Amino acid sequence: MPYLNTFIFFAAYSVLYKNNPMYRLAQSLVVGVGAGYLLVANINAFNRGVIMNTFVNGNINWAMLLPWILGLAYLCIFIPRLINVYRAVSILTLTVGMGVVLPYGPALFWTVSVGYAQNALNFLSEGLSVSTLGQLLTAVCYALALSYFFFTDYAAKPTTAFRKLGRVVLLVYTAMTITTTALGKINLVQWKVLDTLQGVPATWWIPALMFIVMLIDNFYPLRNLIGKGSEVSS
Amino acid sequence: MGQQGDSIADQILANLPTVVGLIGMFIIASLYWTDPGWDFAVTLRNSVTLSLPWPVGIVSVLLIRRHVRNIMRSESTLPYDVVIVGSAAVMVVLGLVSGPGDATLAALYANVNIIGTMSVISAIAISILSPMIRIYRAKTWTMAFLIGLSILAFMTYSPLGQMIHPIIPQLGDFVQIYISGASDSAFWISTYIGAIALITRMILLKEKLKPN
Amino acid sequence: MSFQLVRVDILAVFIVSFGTLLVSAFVLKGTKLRQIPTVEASFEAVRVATEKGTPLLFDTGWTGANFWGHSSGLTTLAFVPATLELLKQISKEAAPLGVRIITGTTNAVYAMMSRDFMEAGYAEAGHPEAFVPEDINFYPDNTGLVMSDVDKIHRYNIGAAVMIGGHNQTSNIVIYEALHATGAMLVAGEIWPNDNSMAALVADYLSFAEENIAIGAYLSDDPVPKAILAGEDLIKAFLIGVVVIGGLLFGLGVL
Amino acid sequence: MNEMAKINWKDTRLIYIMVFGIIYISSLAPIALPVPIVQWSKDFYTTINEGVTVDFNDPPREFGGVEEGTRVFVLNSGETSKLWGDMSEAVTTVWKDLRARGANILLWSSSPDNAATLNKYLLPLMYGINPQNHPDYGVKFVNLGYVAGGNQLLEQWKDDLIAITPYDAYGNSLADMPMMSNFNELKVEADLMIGLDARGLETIYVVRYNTPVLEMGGTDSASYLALSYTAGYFKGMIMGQRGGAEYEILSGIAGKARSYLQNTFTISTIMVIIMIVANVQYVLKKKEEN
Repeated sequence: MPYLNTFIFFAAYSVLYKNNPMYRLAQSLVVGVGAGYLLVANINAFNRGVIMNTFVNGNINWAMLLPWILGLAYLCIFIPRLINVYRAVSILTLTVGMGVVLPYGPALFWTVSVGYAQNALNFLSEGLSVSTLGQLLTAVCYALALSYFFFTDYAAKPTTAFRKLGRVVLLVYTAMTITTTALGKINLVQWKVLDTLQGVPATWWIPALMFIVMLIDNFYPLRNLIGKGSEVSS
Repeated sequence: MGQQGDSIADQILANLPTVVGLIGMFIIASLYWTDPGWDFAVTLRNSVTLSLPWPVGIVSVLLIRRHVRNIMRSESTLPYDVVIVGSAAVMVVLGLVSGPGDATLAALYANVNIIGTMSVISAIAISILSPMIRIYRAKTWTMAFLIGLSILAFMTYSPLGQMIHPIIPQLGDFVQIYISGASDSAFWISTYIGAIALITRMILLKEKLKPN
Repeated sequence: MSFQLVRVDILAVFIVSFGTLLVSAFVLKGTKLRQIPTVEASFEAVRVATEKGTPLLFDTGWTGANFWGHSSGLTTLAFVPATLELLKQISKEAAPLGVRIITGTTNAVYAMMSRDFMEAGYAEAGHPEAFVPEDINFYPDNTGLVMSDVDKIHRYNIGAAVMIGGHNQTSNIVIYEALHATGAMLVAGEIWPNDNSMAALVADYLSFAEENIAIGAYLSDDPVPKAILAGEDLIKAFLIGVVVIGGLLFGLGVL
Repeated sequence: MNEMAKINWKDTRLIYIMVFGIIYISSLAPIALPVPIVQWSKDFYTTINEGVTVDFNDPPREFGGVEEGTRVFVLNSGETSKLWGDMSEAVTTVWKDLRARGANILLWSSSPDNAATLNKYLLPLMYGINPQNHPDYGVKFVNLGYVAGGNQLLEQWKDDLIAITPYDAYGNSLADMPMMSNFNELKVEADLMIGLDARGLETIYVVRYNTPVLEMGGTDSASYLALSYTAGYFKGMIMGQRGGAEYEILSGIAGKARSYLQNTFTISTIMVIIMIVANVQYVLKKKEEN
């Protein structure tokens, strides 16, 4: 398994050279194993959540009938005459999901806005410091960035200058996120590199071999050995 | 579109699944404001959650079936179709015979999918550095500002800035905590306002939840 | 069955928000709205794909994730109607031009709904025969989605892509980099702010946050959805007022 | 932005090779580099070392730092499996510190892949290949493994954990374990919670029960977790391998995080140089054209 582990990790990278059989093998394994696992996990989830609870001590549990009905209704997508049954259940799934999280919206925008307002002028009572200056800046930047999202002329035109500054505030987030993401994710590459060097058994030779194969392919396309055209066009 | 001439009753009838869905949504939303929640709402929420393995199962089977068909038609992707179908079949057999806790099943998942995920996530770094090198040119003041901030971020989140002067990482952290934080809030909050507007459109039957 | 009403302040905010939007739906009809870049650009992407003779990639990633109602799920669910309507309209545009649309999603319910909307788009365009159900691609996880997208981008030499949805931990940039390799036009609008930062880095056209949820309203000829968008501005202006005026009142000790 | 694109590096493979080269060299010969310690990392360490007061609700809760028998609930419920390579050293060092201080550690994973990640990389390092056979097991450490339910589960566990989840990851009865005798009603019986990129703890525990919460994440998790730190919900955060190095310095526990810092240092230096040189070139060329 360590060999498989390292192969999958670096084969995924090999597409940076070009689309190649190692990459497609890794991709096919990820999709196949993932699909199989998902099926098993969901059969198990339905079994534990519904089937085992449908009949308890010889009595039918009526509350468990609804998941059965909803689940079976999904199959109606394949029956054109009953397509509306499928649609009803998919819409219900969507709206019930929304219902669970709907209140978080107003909860968030109200508490965050009030929180920023409460702290904005803390420097008046607590004195000027990095923290109080930051709190004032946060409130100002929040108001500016929110103004960027105005849709209508009546709100957007009089606030053009603020919206431009709002765009800058959003850009600050963008610039910082792009860089921190790159630096954070690069640690993942190093972590696996160290694993290939220090792990037991050492598997560093797998990416090294891949690199050599790609290097050879660059000068002498390996598909010439097979003598077949490739469907890869890039 | 095309519904303005209909009566309200016609519209409701034509959109019955949407209307039922909306009622369901508010029943569920009420759980946030009630303590403890009421039984019917909890049953409805749980039933929908419990039924979700069905659509997942259906589309997973469709995914595998697509590759089975490719095999039967001997498409050019044959070896890869065999790998997909074969590996999926191995997983399903292992799971059904030995249960979802089977050690081989878990090991295969860990050494293919979890490491695959880590690989894709790590590839993000290179996929970012590459366009940064290609694109970051100070053609406008905005771009110059963006480049300046990126240099600040590189200096803050590596020892580079500290080695030059301790004020650099302090400045970078200040920008990240206070300005990026505010920007993040504005982003989310506008999204949540958009979500509530979407639901208002749904209530007025102006948002399409079915294709016709 | 007895229960107590809790978090009443949030309930009041909730009701007032809805009230504002409902009233706006009737009062603010005809207000002029600014453009959302990705709406028109999505149709442009169909034309670019036609010219290049390649399929169009329509990737929505995690859109519709959290159907079970995780606390962060509202936004991914709110994208569902907008992206499905866009998919249908793009299908209508693509069908007579003979452009194949290849989709990608990791959500099962969304995959099924895509099938329904895309089929309807082809049927409305008068080309039901052009609909290929197997072009609706469901993937068991985000990794499968990203790796398969990259493979398809190279294999079909994808010339244009519309990526409106969500990806995991900014993995959308891996797909974007593959699109750069084939010189594809990229129209993007992501759910999460960090994913959007990646789109801001490389996309040709970009929309973000609530703009993406509003796409359905922009695609409709009906004035009411647009009036509701105008109502959103009232809520934003109110919240800005809370911060500015509330900040002053708190700071001066009035509140 | 990319309408402004002009490819200087025509073959992007050069970039890829450069990055891999840097990583290999950094990994082979790490050297110690100065590390700036950000406030949220200091707060993280102070909370563990000295404690903190949480006062969202009356009466406030006084937490006196981690000492012998402190009940620490670790929630492996974010994106740990995807971020492990960025979180590995921080989590390992903090875990070592908790053990050294005599904490009672309860671990929960919210998804199978999160559980598999810690089972593969952390637990064998701390407790051997079979953690359930380690002498500490059941006394100083209990692994609940993957238990489904997310935030809903946390809502239920706040009153009674064992009633909802009677068995640990290995099938042992929680009721029989000495450590769990006073570690059940999480709203009062968890002295400290440490989230691994975990979400939702603010509303479920902090504001209602004054539970002290610390967070650990990847370098860029700060972009979505920082809000909760600045709002005071999280009493400290450790982010990415830089956070790991900061914690190593603060706690004096030796670790491997510094080799990662050398990697980010080299990449950052090269990127800064490339950006400066490319832009100077660009400006000079523009002047020439004018």
